[in-house]
Amino acid sequence: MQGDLRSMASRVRPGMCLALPVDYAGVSMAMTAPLIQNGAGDLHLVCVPTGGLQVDQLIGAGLVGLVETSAVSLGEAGGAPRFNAAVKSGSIRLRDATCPAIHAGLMAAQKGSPFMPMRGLIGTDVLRHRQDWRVIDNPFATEGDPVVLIPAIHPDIAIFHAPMADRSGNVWIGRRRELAAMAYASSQTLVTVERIVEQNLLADETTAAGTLPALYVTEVAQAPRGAWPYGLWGEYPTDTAELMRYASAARSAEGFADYMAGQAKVQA
Amino acid sequence: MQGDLRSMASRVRPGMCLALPVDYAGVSMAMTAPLIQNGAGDLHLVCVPTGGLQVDQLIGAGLVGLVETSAVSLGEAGGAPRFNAAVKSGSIRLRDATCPAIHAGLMAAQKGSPFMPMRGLIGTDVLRHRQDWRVIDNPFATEGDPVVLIPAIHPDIAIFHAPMADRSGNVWIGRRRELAAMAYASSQTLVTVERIVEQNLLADETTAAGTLPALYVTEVAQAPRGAWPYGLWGEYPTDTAELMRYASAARSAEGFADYMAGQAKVQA
Amino acid sequence: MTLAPLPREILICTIARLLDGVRHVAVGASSPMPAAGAMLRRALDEGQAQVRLSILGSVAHNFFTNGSAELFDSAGQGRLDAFFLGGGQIDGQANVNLVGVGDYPQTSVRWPGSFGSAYLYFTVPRVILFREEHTPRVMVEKVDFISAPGISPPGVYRPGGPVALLTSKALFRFERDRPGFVLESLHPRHSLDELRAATGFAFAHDEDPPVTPAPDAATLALLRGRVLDELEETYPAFAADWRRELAAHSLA
Amino acid sequence: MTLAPLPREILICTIARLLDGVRHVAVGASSPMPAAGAMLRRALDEGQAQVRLSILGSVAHNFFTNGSAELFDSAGQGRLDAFFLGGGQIDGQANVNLVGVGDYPQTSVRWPGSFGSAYLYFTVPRVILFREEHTPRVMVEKVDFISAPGISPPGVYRPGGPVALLTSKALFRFERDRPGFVLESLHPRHSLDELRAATGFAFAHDEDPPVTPAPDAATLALLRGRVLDELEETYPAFAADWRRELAAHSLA
Repeated sequence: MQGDLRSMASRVRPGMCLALPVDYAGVSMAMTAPLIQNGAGDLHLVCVPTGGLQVDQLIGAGLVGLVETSAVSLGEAGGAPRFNAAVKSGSIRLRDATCPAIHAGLMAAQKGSPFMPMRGLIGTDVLRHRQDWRVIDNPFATEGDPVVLIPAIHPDIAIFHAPMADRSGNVWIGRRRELAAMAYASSQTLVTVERIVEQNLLADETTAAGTLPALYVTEVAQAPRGAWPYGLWGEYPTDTAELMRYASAARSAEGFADYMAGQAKVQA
Repeated sequence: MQGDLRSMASRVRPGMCLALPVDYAGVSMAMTAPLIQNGAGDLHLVCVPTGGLQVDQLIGAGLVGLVETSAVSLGEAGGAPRFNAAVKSGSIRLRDATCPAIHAGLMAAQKGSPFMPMRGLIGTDVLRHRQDWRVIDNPFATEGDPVVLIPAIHPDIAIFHAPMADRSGNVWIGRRRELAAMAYASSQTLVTVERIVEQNLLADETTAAGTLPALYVTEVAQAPRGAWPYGLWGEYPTDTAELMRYASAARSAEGFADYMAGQAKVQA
Repeated sequence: MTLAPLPREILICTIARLLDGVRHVAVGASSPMPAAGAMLRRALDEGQAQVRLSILGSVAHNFFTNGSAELFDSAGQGRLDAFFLGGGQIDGQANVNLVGVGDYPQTSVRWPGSFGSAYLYFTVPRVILFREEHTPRVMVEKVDFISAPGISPPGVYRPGGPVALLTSKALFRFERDRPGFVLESLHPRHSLDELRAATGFAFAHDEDPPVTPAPDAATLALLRGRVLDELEETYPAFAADWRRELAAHSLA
Repeated sequence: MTLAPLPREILICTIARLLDGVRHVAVGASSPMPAAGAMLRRALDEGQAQVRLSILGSVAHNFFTNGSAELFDSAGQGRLDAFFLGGGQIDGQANVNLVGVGDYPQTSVRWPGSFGSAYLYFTVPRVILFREEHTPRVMVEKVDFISAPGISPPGVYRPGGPVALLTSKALFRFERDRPGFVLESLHPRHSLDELRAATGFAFAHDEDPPVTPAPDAATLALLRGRVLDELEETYPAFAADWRRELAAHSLA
């Protein structure tokens, strides 16, 4: 269903804000190549709450203008090489955050609120560099009590991978509720899944409990092993050897280009 | 397991704040009589986000000092007679709210934040009578933009009914996630269930998705048909005739006392 | 020969008209007529983009999986286009009172409470005020308690608000900038004089107001067939009563 | 004869001691030693109230069902008693830098980022700084970027913070009111002179600091039996390496 992935990717336009999940939640690696082929650049990536391989590859492909994240890394395979190079060269802008601040920004959007307050952060350089955040005195405290306000994050498109969806577009996300949070906050949500099932996931209370309703889902496409080389909870483990291979190859821009060309050949 | 219900009820002390769920989410009606037997009064009830039969009976029994709610009613069976009488006589204090404000207060507690902002409410008499709420100018807006701040609600004890729990104390709540929100926000959580199951609910991704982890659960007791006369989603329907019978009986204090005495006899 | 439309059928068809173009509508647990209106809308739109209907507290008509907060969240996200609001009192500024009569908090009559009105009235673009009882004690000049205000001053975040008031007697539209109600149409067998006597607030109207249009035969067939069947699942008592009324009239 | 404790075993036992009395501890996905310390704590407390261990990203050691926000929520609720924090740089005020070396944002060395530190360091009562590498480039006088500060001025909400710093060479405790680190003990085969040379910040210490206690035979048996077995499920590579080291030493 590569055609579907391409048409989904074509929804992404230059300058859009994309929400992408943490490596263990369900990364739609299957969408990475179609996004690169689609070529829309100057993207604003919001990592929920951290980024990895997909973020590194989109940066390596030159599509990223701004990264809002609590961290970018390849986990056991080490630092994210294209991200690190881009930081050093100053070719991307950074909005360094901390995990719960990303969650707070999405929660504000979910609630239709302009911001969410958050404890912590006072005195950090994370806060000092975030001109888009505000500090107020807690109006409920009798004495001065500074508290940080995180403005709502409204991504244009959320993209993730999940085990299954039904014919109505309901998506099974299990306990990975950050995927629902991304969808609630975003204008569009694109989902790749291992399989399409025939039963309606909302018809049964047991499956309904872990289901993101179609109300929030713009488009679904089947992409078996679509998180690879990442794993998918309850389905398959991470291919750490492949992450290592990437980490080693992508140390240079040339090595990155070779790796991606090799991937494209495999998929063709 | 009536003994267990009594010992659970004994955790409630005078003046405590109790969080109780909306009628269709899983009301632990089985705990109502033990709470009345326990006798701790001056309770502060937080209805999540509205109250019904259980709230009316606790008020009728004279245990309630303050009700924080978006509404109290018996649904199809009409107004809540003891609540309405208590309002008229001024024997309880009221914190009239609106549904999302209750959710916002619990969410603030869940997040460890002092408050949550909320749209709406400006110009309502709901807001005018809530001295514990604040209005600030949205610090992210360029012009004046009033927004209401709802302080965190920290109940002492949340009490609800669910279909099942496992031996470790994990509780299946399905898609009724307001039950989780209540538990996150509360210091203690007491749960009655239809049945105790042998398998660990967290061991399987399908059941885990709808499970409130034992981390948030203080005590569980079995109470078959424990929501009656309310229904329990996926289990049994509401006994509307019984609600009507109550609504009619409880129009007077005497009628209420007779009804409750009759209930006690049935349960003995 | 087709039986003439019943009063409740005229109301349901009017609701379906008011929902034209809506993507997602939510109705309360005990709101059979708004639900029927939404179901008729869906049936009329067969083959096109169809309205999604959420019935609060229902298991079958529940597209939500995040607890009772999700309705309000989806409204905040702009995903809820229409909602129905009743009211113990409704006034000429479209203020709604769901709390009680007299001085708060010790009101002489207490209703359940404001529910989600103090939020949804602000955030849902098309709020339809629906109250069958049209008497001076409901349609008042000024409500005793504002659960939710009809309008807000400039600067207040207010993407939503009232668009219409539908009662057993008439349909009004609400003009925010005036602000006030304008009589859109009188239901069959009601007069302007009767309406004025039953309404505690002033409203604009034509000298000779139109009559609320009755559904055509095709719509009526859809209503008495598919919609009535669908409605039966969630509102058995209302559906049975409707069927009884139909049977009684066809015998008459 | 029991093999003498390995350096990593001393660290794990020290972590278990630091977790005494803790109800709930969370460790990062790639933190085998903190996880082993928590597992040892649990084994030592057999029969009493046991520590609950959450390993981030793990399916087996995951008590959470509300996505990746739940860890932070539970910390905000006061349900998380202990957490481990590393750091590309750690300074004498217990400030932690997880972002990079040089001028932000165009740092010459970039690490992944602050993760949850800027929140958890404030809210978790017992944060244990754990970094094996003890060199002047890690233990600096002043960090280049404060991901999370060791202390906060009065008036700042701060129920949590650092209690200890554990490295391959020594254990320090942190005194918030001074503020600064105090040397608690040196690990076997390390000297005060070596420690001073390896540490970029000043710290308080006895003239003749004690040696970090080695585990007794029973603890060591628990560690090399049950704990190593338990650890293997989540950290197979680390467990295999540990077993190899044990085998090599028993042959030597």
